[in-house]
Parts: sequence; C-alpha cells; structure tokens
Amino acid sequence: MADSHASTPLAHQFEDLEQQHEAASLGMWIFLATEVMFFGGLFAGYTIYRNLYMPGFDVGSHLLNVTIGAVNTAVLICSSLTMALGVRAAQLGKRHALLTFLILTMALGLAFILIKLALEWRHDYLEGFAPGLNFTFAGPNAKSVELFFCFYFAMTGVHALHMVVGMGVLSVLLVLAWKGHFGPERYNAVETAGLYWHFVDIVWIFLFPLLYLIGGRY
Amino acid sequence: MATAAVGPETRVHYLNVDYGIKSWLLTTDHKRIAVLYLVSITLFFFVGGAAAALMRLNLIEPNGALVEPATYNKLFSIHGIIMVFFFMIPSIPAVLGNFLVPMMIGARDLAFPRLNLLSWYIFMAGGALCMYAVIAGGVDTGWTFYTPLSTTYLNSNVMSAALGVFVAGFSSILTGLNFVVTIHKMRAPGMTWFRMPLFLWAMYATSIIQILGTPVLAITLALVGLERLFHVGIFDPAVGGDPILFQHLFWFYSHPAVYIMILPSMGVISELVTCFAKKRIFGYSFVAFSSVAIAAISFLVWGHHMFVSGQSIYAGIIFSALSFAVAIPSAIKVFNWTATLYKGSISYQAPMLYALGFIGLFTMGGLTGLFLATLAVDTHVHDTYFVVGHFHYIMVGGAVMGYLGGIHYWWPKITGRLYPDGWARLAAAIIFIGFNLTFFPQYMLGYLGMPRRYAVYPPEFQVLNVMSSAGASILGVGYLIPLVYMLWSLRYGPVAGPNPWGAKGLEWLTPSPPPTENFEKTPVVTEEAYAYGAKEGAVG
Amino acid sequence: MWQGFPIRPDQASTIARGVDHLYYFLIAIDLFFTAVIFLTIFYFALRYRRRSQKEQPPQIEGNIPLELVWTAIPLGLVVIVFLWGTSLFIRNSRPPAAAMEIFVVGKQWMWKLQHPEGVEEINALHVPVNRPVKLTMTSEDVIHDFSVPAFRIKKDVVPGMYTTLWFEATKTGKFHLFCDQYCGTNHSLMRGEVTVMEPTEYEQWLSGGIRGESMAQAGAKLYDQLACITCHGTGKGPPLVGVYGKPVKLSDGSMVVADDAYLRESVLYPSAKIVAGYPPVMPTFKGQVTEEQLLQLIAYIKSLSPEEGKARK
Amino acid sequence: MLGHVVPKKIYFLIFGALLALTALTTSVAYVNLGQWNTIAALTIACCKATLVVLFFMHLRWSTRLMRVVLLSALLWLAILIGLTTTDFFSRGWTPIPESWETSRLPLPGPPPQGEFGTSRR
Ligand code: HEA
Ligand code: HEA
Ligand code: HEC
Ligand code: CUA
Ligand SMILES: [Cu+2]
Repeated sequence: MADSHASTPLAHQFEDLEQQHEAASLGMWIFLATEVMFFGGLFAGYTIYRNLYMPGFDVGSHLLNVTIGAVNTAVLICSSLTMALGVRAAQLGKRHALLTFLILTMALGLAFILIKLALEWRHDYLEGFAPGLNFTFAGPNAKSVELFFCFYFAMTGVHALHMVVGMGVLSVLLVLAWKGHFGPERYNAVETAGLYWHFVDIVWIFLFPLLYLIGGRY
Repeated sequence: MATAAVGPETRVHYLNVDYGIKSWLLTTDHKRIAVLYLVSITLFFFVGGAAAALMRLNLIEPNGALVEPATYNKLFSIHGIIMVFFFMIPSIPAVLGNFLVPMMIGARDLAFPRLNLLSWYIFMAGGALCMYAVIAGGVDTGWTFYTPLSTTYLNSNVMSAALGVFVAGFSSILTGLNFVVTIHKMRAPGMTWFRMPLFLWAMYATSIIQILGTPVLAITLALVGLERLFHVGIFDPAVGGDPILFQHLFWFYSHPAVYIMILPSMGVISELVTCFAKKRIFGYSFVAFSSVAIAAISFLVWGHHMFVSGQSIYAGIIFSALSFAVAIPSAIKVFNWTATLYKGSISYQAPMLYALGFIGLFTMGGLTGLFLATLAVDTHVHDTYFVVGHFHYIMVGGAVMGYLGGIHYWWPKITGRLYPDGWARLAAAIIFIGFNLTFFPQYMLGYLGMPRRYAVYPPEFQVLNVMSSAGASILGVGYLIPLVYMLWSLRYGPVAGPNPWGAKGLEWLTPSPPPTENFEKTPVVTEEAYAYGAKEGAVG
Repeated sequence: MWQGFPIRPDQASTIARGVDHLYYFLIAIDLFFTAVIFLTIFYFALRYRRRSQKEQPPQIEGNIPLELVWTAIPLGLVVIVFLWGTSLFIRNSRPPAAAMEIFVVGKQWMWKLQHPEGVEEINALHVPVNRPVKLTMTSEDVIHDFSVPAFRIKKDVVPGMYTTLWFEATKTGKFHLFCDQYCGTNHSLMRGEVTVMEPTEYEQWLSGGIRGESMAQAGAKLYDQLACITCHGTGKGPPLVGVYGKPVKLSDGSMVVADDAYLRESVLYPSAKIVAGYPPVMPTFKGQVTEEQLLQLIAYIKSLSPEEGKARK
Repeated sequence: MLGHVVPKKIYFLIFGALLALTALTTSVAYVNLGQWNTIAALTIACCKATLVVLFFMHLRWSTRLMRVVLLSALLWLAILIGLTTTDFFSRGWTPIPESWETSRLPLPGPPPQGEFGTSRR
C-alpha cells in the first residue's frame, strides 16, 4: 500500500499497473484477515464467558445505553458511505470530491470517538463500571458484571484504537489528495485505506449487538 | 564451472552498489534487508545460546553450580523468548526467504519493499524491548507467559518482554503478508505453481501460519498487559476469569508457530537434497501439498499442550487425535527425501551433511512428538525434560540444522565467496555429535521424571545432566566454528561464480552476488523445478 | 530395573505398568522408523555416492503406490497408538469407587495436604499401599502441578477450580512428588515425598500424627462459627442434609449435581445458581474462608450424606 | 481505469439498507424471543457485514483470490472459537462415570449456566 506513493505510478518491482493494483488490494485483504484473527481472540473469550456467566453478562449489558450505541452505529455507517464515495471520487479522478469525502469521513470518525469518550466511557467510569480504575458495582453477580466490563472496555478500546489509526491514515491521504497525488491511474492508497475503514465499521457492527443488545432489552 | 567467474569486486552488484551505513539502513532491496536480518538474528542466537550455556553450567550440580533459582528462571525465560521469537521464527523466512523468494520466482523485489524494511525495524524495536527487559533485571515468565503468574504474581519486567514479543509479532505478520502477495502476483512468465521450487511452497505455507496465527498471540499478550496494568482481568480467577483460556489463546498461535520454525527448514532440505543428489525431488506434489497440509492441520492441535491442564478430557481426546494427524504429512516428507537419494549422484559437501543431519534428527524428534501426543504417556512426561528433548531435537537438530545448511548453500550467492568446505564439514560433524550428547540424555531424564524449569534437582539425575552439559559445550564450539570461517570467507574466500553447486533454479542463473535488480532481464521459465536430468546449459 | 542406569522410574502404582507398556511400544515404533530412515540413507549414501562430476543420474518423478504405502503404514500405527493411549487415559482419569479422599492445596511454593481424618502434612504425603486414593486439588495463587513420576500421574492445580487425580500405590517406599508447572522463583523447590506404607503402619502413622480435628469436624465447627445454621436448618435456606451427590433443581429449571465444585461455588458465589424455591438471600463467604476451610466445609456437608459421599467417586 | 467503479445509486441503496437493519436489530432486542434474540441479533449483524463487504468493499467485483482470503480468515476464526468452546462446554461432562453403562448422573447435557458456571474439574 505504502509503495504507491512513489513518484511514478508504477513502482519498479511491478510489471504493470494492473499487477500493482491487484497486489495492493490483495495485501490489504490479507492484512484484514490478520485483523479478523486479532479481534477473534477477544470474540472467542467473549463467547465463552458469556455462555458461562450469562446472568452477569446480561446485567452488564443492561447498564449500557442502547441509544448511544445505535446512534454510533449509524454514525459509522455514514462514515462508511462517505468513504466508499471517496474511493469512487479517487477512481474517477475527482480531486475536489475526494477531498470533501475524506474530510466528511474523518469528521464522522471523530464524532464516533467523541460520543464514545464523552458520553459512554466517562459515564461508565463515573458510575463505577470501570474495572481496575473505578469499579463499585455491587448488585447480584457483581464479579461477572466486572468481567463483562473488562470485555466491554477491551473490545471497544481496541476498536477505538483502530479508528484512531484509521483517522491517521486518512489525514495522510488528505494531504496527498490536496497535492493532487491521486488519479484514475493511482488510487491504490485510497482504496486500501477504504477497505480498512470499512473493516473497522464491520467490527462495530458485531460489537453493537454483542455488547448492547443480546442481553435482552425487554 | 565453465562460466567465467567474474570477481565480485569488478562488477556492480547489490553489495557494492552503494556504501555507508545509511545505504543499508534505508535500503528497500530485499537482499540487503536479508543481510540486515542475518546480522541481527545471529546476534540474538548467540545471546540466547549464552543463556543456554549458563543454564547447562548451572545444572552440572544438583544444587545449582552457578546461580540462584531466581536467576536461573530468568535464564530459561530469556533463552526461550529470544530463541523462539527473535531467532528461530525470523531465521529462515526473514533471511533466506527474503533473499530468495523474489529470486526464485524471477521477480525484481518483493511486492512491498518498504513494508519489508519496516518489518525489520519493527523486529529490531521488539528485540530492543526484550533486551531492555533483560538488562533492566530480567524476566522470569518462561516463554509461555502463563497467567496468573505473569499477570499478578511476578514483578520482573514482564511488560517490556511481552511488549517486545507483541511488537516483533507484527514484523512476522508483515513478512508473511509480503511473501504471499509476492508469490501470488509476481511470478515470472512460465513460473506456474507446480514449477515453483519446494522452498517457495514451504514459505507460502509458513506465511499462512504467520498471517493467521500471530494476531491471536498479539491480542493475548495485549490482554496480559491490560491485566497487569489495569487489572482488567480477563484471565484472573478472582473475577471468574479462567487461566486456561489464556493457554488456549496462547497455544492457538504457539503450536502453529512451531511449524513456522520447521516448514522453512523443510523447504531448504528439499532444495539441498535435490541439488546434491542431482535428482528431481521424489513425489513433488506430495512434498508440496504436505507443506500446506501441515500448515492447515497445525491450527487444530494446540490443545495437546494442555492435556493435564484441567482442560476437559473430551477436548484432550480430540486434540490428541488431530495431533497424530499432523504427523502424517511430516512422515510423507521424510520418506520422499529419502527416496530422492535413490539412484542419485550424491556428493557430500557441507550443506548436504546438514541436510542429512536434519532428516535424521527431525525423525528422532518428530517421533518423540508422537509420545507426547499420546494422552496416557503425556500425562507422565508433560513438563519434564522429555518435552525439552523433543523440541530441541526438532528445533535445534531440525530447524537450526536446516537453517545452517541453507546458509552454507546460498552463502556463495549472498556474498559471492566460498567458505572452506573442510572446516564446514568438520563443524557439521561436531554439531551433530555435540547435539546428540546434549539432548539425548534429556529424553531419559524426562521419562525418569525430572521436571523442566528446575534450577535444582534431586541428586539421582546428576549423571545424565552432566552428560547433557558436556554435550552442550561441544555444541557451543560447533556453532562458533562456522561463525569464524564465514567471516573469514567474506575477505579471503575463493570467488564463487554464479552456480558453484551446479544447482537448478532461477537464483543460480544470475551472477553472485546478484545485481540490485536480480536479473538482467525477466527470466522466462520453461521447465519444471529441479530439472536435473535436462542437458547442462538448458535454462531451468 | 538396571540399578545403575535406570530407564524408567519405579512402577509403584496400578497405572504405571500400563503406561510403560505403551511407552515401550512407542519406543519400538521409534526405533523401527529411525532404523529404516538411517539405514536407507546410509545405504544410498554409499551406494550412490558421486563418482564423477559428469554423472547424470536417472530421473524418477515419484511413485504413487509407494506414496500410498508410506502414508498408510504410519497412519495405521498412529491409529493404534491413539486408541491405546486414549483408552488408558480414560481409565486413568476415572477414580474408582470408595477411594479415600485427600485434599491438596498448592501455594507458592509448598504443598498442603489434608487427610479426611484431619491429619495435615506439608510437602509430604503418607498413603496406604493397595488402596485407591483420590486427590481433590486447588491452588491459592498460581497454577501448580501435582506430579508423582513413580505413579505416572500428573495434573495441574489451578486457582479457582478443583482438579482431581487418583492412584493406587502398589509398592511401599518413598517416591518423589514434584511441582511440574512453572510457578515462580522457587518452583524447583516445591517438591515433596510420597510415602507408601503397609495399611497397619499407615493406621499407626495416622494415630501418631499431629491430628487436629478431622476435616469434617473442623468443617462442622466452621459451620457453627459462620452461622450457616441460622438459615440451613431453619427453612430459610435449603436443608443441606443428604444434598451431596444428588441432583439439585435450580430456579431457572435446570439441574446440577451437587458435587464439590458446586458446593464451593454455592459458598463463594451463592447468587450464581439459585436453588429452586428459595430466595437468593445467601451472602457470599468469599474472602471469609480460605481454600482449606472451604474444603473442610465441603467435607462436613459431605458427611451429612454418608452413603452418597462414599459411593460417588 | 483499474478497478470497478460502482454507481452511486448502489452505495446509497446499501447505505439505506444498513440503517434500516440497524433500526431493526435495535427494536428486535426489545421483544422477548428467548434464545432467538441472540440469534436474530447475530444474523442481522452478519447480513450487515455481508452488505458492507460485498458492496462497500467491492468484494462482489473482486477476484476469487480475495474471497478465498476472506473465507479462510472466517474459517480460522471458526476454528479458534469452535475448538476452544469444545473444552469449556465439555468440562461439565467430566468426571467420566465409573463405568460407561451405570452412569447415574443426569449428564451429559448442556452445562447449567450461571455465575461461575459449570462444575468444572
Ligand atoms: C519446530 C518445532 C516443533 C515441531 C515441528 C514439533 C512437532 C511435533 N510436536 Fe512438538 N513441541 C515443540 C516444538 C515442535 N514440535 C515445542 C517447542 C514444544 C514445547 C513447548 C513448551 O511447552 O515450552 C512442543 C511440545 C509438544 C507437545 C506437548 C508436550 C507437553 O507439553 O506435554 C506435543 C504433544 O502432543 C507435541 C507433539 C508434536 C507432534 C506430534 C509433532 C509432529 O509434527 C511431528 C511429526 C514428525 C514425525 C512423526 C517424524 C517423521 C516421520 C517418520 C519418520 C515416519 C514415521 C511416522 C509415524 C509412525 C507417524 N509437541
Ligand atoms: C530454536 C530454539 C532453541 C534453540 C536453538 C535452543 C538451543 C539450546 N537450548 Fe534451549 N530452549 C528453547 C529453544 C531453543 N533452545 C525453548 C523454547 C526452551 C523452553 C524455555 C522455557 O521453558 O520457557 C528451551 C529450554 C532449554 C532448556 C531447559 C531449561 C529448563 O527447563 O530448565 C535447556 C536445558 O538444557 C536448553 C538448552 C539448550 C542448549 C544447550 C542449546 C544449544 O543448542 C545452544 C548452543 C549455542 C551456544 C552454546 C552459543 C554459542 C556459544 C557461545 C556464545 C559461547 C559463549 C558462551 C558463554 C560465554 C557462556 N534449552
Ligand atoms: C442468610 C441465610 C443463609 C446463610 C447465613 C447461609 N446460607 Fe446457604 N443458602 C441460603 C439460601 C436461601 C440458599 C438457597 C438459594 C441459593 O441457592 O442461593 C442457600 C444455598 C446453599 C447451598 C446450596 C444447597 C443446595 O441445596 O443446593 C449450600 C451448599 C449452602 N447454602 C451452604 C452454606 C454454608 C456452608 C453456609 C455457611 C458458611 C451458608 N450456606 C450460609 C441461605 C443462607
Ligand atoms: Cu508450584 Cu511449580
Ligand atoms: Cu504443539
């Protein structure tokens, strides 16, 4: 992915642009496969503990705010749309549209993180749901609830970290796009960054029901 | 060789195209990066080896001849961590793989050269963190980082060591990613999958493991770190966490990781055996597919490290059965290599000696793996020196032998110089003898019940331990000899020429050392791999 | 065995012999294949050594029937080994009825063992010969591993859960007891000795030993001290008489067997499983009872249902 | 042009579908379906993920190789979760009864659930 920044569109090790393009997206897909496994460790642990400690996990889940979770899901989906449109703009060589969509995507990403931070994590911390830092919950199944929040913070934390990394990548792209670096011949970097961004979105698509919903809200 | 040998000095090639530290540290040439790795892992090997030497010294006496138990624990931890994560896993992939993957498929470089350089920097950063952990007082978790010991009870430098391994893991992932993309997308015209040298199949299979396994180790170590720092206890029994879950996640990576170590060696052996017997490999597709089969099945057996851990015995039974399954493709390989020798024209230059040593020692080590996969027997020998014997037979007798064989074989290609073959053969013999003396007694110790990770032990085990320590000193000398003559050869070795062994394969068609672009023009492949029957001079 | 140079530890339990036989069988396989590979290589190496640089050996692509043969033979062998090893393992992990029960608590870096009669030992275990013994084990800190090579038994001792192990010694004498799971600084000093005695000697030893109360008696005392009786016995909580080993119906409709792990959980985390028909009012005793005291409470509850406690493993 | 350019309309359609599914999954959570709540939530999540992968990530128009990469990642994830859970959920089955035939225990069955879960051994 990084190698498409070279001064000519075609890096020296490739025969043609087609090969270079395919290599870049294959590389990104493989990277996403590693990400699947990275989150997979957490998902495996979550699956097991939730089945072992169902009541506590349900209690924990009920302590989260579904509305905020749903809003954040929507925010991320919007950002995925703008990202997809950004890639399209790059493909068509529309510099201005690309810039707009990149900025929109980053703004939505920022919104997601701010909502998470200011409305959720802060609240959880103040309410005493933060294991290790401030955990004061003392209802039934307190220990399982604590375990639930361990997962909650580990999973959403790692996810948020990925968002931050994604925003870093996007800001590099923004600068390059500003300089008119991309065009129909050369948009691999935008496309691969897009793949990454959508992947992070997908992770949230699973985190949302697993953490907020399956405890049963009725 | 008929080809006029042009001295490495008179030509422009990847080594002399540019000079100065900067030209090395900022290089994106896969060959130079391979050399960077070669230097760094050699360093790590001797650090790990020094720890082993101190351990063996300590075990000469039942009450510990040298160090306190606390220090001994740090020694084996750092020995395991360095040898596994900073020597063996990067050894063949990052050195020989980096050098050879593009050359063998006829490409100018890997698909992502800058990523490749980044991998090396990440690797060194991880190494630096681990070395910091050693210098700042050591780490005593063992290479397995079992919880809750590592998360709650130890106050050594667990964080920096775990972080170091975590970081180095990304280097491994990115290297694997680079190889897979390169092999898929950048093969020269005519280089079909079934014309690829078996080394490439092995590298491909290895990369799959690196890509799909390593991230799980990363997240697991991250969770250990979280638990240590913030008591966000996912494995902590105090909140109902289960330490056995940690073991599942750890071995999900670390069992396949042992095949990250052996598969590349197997690939090297396929190259060596064919070259020095002047024969095609016997059963090409069986050898090729067994690599992929090993990679795939290796992900299904991790629970065999946990037979007595409190894991459900039903799970134990499943894992036992699958562990036996993974032995079959290994058996296929061993038999095919042996059959390749049949009616060959076998010469005994040093690389071949290492290759034959590999086959023998890998067989002995692999077969003891069957003991461990057997539930009732593992109940007795788990966490004893029998296990230590098993994995050193495979890793030192197998993987390291393969690595050394490969380094000797491609040394002329890498440096353009030949080393003294007599010394090399002597070193191979010393290593073989020293190795067996070191590790065979450990099987016996293990069945007698001597637990591993023991700084002090009951006196009746002393005789065998002294034998083992004596062997280790021979082994240590054996490893120092190649270091000396390899360095010597850099300056004084005879000029090698493009193909000193009369080997087949694209990498031998280009001069030694190769030019930066590897080939003057992109080669076109018209033959199967190892076309030793074909007339001399025919391209292949 | 050959005294100066033993190849295996004493065979001192009913399990040992079976394991050794399997081990010998594996050695035979090992020797066979090692010999086949080594001899073939040596033979080829001599027979087909390179005699001149120009030599062009005949090229052989492979041989499918041969490939099948050398896939099938190892496959057949490992199936045998798997079945043999697994059936032995299942047998070895199933404690016989009427085993005498000993409780083991591991902690950095010592073993605490308690006999049902109340005798406590540190890093030493005395047992009668020819009598099955069942160990119920847990750890107070990290993972340890209880291993007696002469008996060919081994099991991790894990904090937060009970693991079990059993053996029947067949030979009197002293045998090593090792901690086989790395557990921190003095892991290699976490050793002890198992002494197997004639039953009569054992009785003598038991009566001579520094005896506190029996496990169950100590448990009864605790039961008193912790005021369990205020609920259990008054109808506020379920009666505990005869509960051990019986299935219990829970408030969510499912059934559990009241075994050691269940009792432990009921005391430490009462809200985890609520007995059907009772309110979840029992307080947790976590932090108030040590792992040892917990074992005593369990022993006491077991003693309230005499036949059950014996009949079930 | 190197890759496939997707019409804007498709993007907006998918976007709409994703938002609708989000609303659906949230509201389903408020209906008591017992076990089916979890299944419904995860099914919807899988649908959403599939839409993103196929359209936003262009997998529909990518080579077979990319699909193989994705599928193998999912397969490996299934291995990780599947084999790990075999352990946890068969622990309650031990101890193996003294003889297979005279089993008096009402096990095996799904392990009972609750805090600190199954009786583990
Ligand atoms: C390169 C490293 C490597 C390799 C390749 C292997 C290969 C194998 N390993 Fe090993 N193993 C380790 C490194 C390795 N191992 C390490 C490091 C540990 C300890 C970790 C720790 O706890 O610190 C370990 C531990 C370990 C255990 C756990 C022991 C315990 O802790 O109790 C087990 C159990 O099943 C096992 C089994 C096997 C098997 C069945 C193979 C098989 O793949 C072997 C296959 C090979 C052959 C079988 C030989 C060739 C075949 C023939 C000549 C034909 C005849 C064949 C038949 C009859 C089948 N290994
Ligand atoms: C590929 C990996 C690899 C390699 C190459 C080695 C190489 C060696 N190992 Fe290692 N070993 C492991 C991987 C490896 N090991 C692992 C994973 C463990 C488990 C760790 C754990 O339990 O957590 C282990 C554990 C282990 C133990 C068990 C410790 C214990 O459980 O108590 C022992 C004991 O003998 C041992 C010995 C040796 C020896 C003698 C060598 C020799 O081959 C090394 C020979 C090399 C040299 C000797 C260096 C060259 C000579 C010098 C530098 C001379 C200068 C020397 C001095 C100044 C002292 N190793
Ligand atoms: C405040 C009242 C109270 C006290 C004090 C109390 N219990 Fe309980 N106990 C209960 C109730 C009510 C239940 C049933 C509901 C449940 O399972 O939590 C119960 C259940 C149990 C069970 C499970 C019984 C079964 O039939 O499955 C065990 C075992 C037990 N208690 C042991 C103890 C012990 C040991 C102590 C003292 C250390 C103790 N209890 C103290 C109220 C109490
Ligand atoms: Cu306790 Cu090792
Ligand atoms: Cu393994």
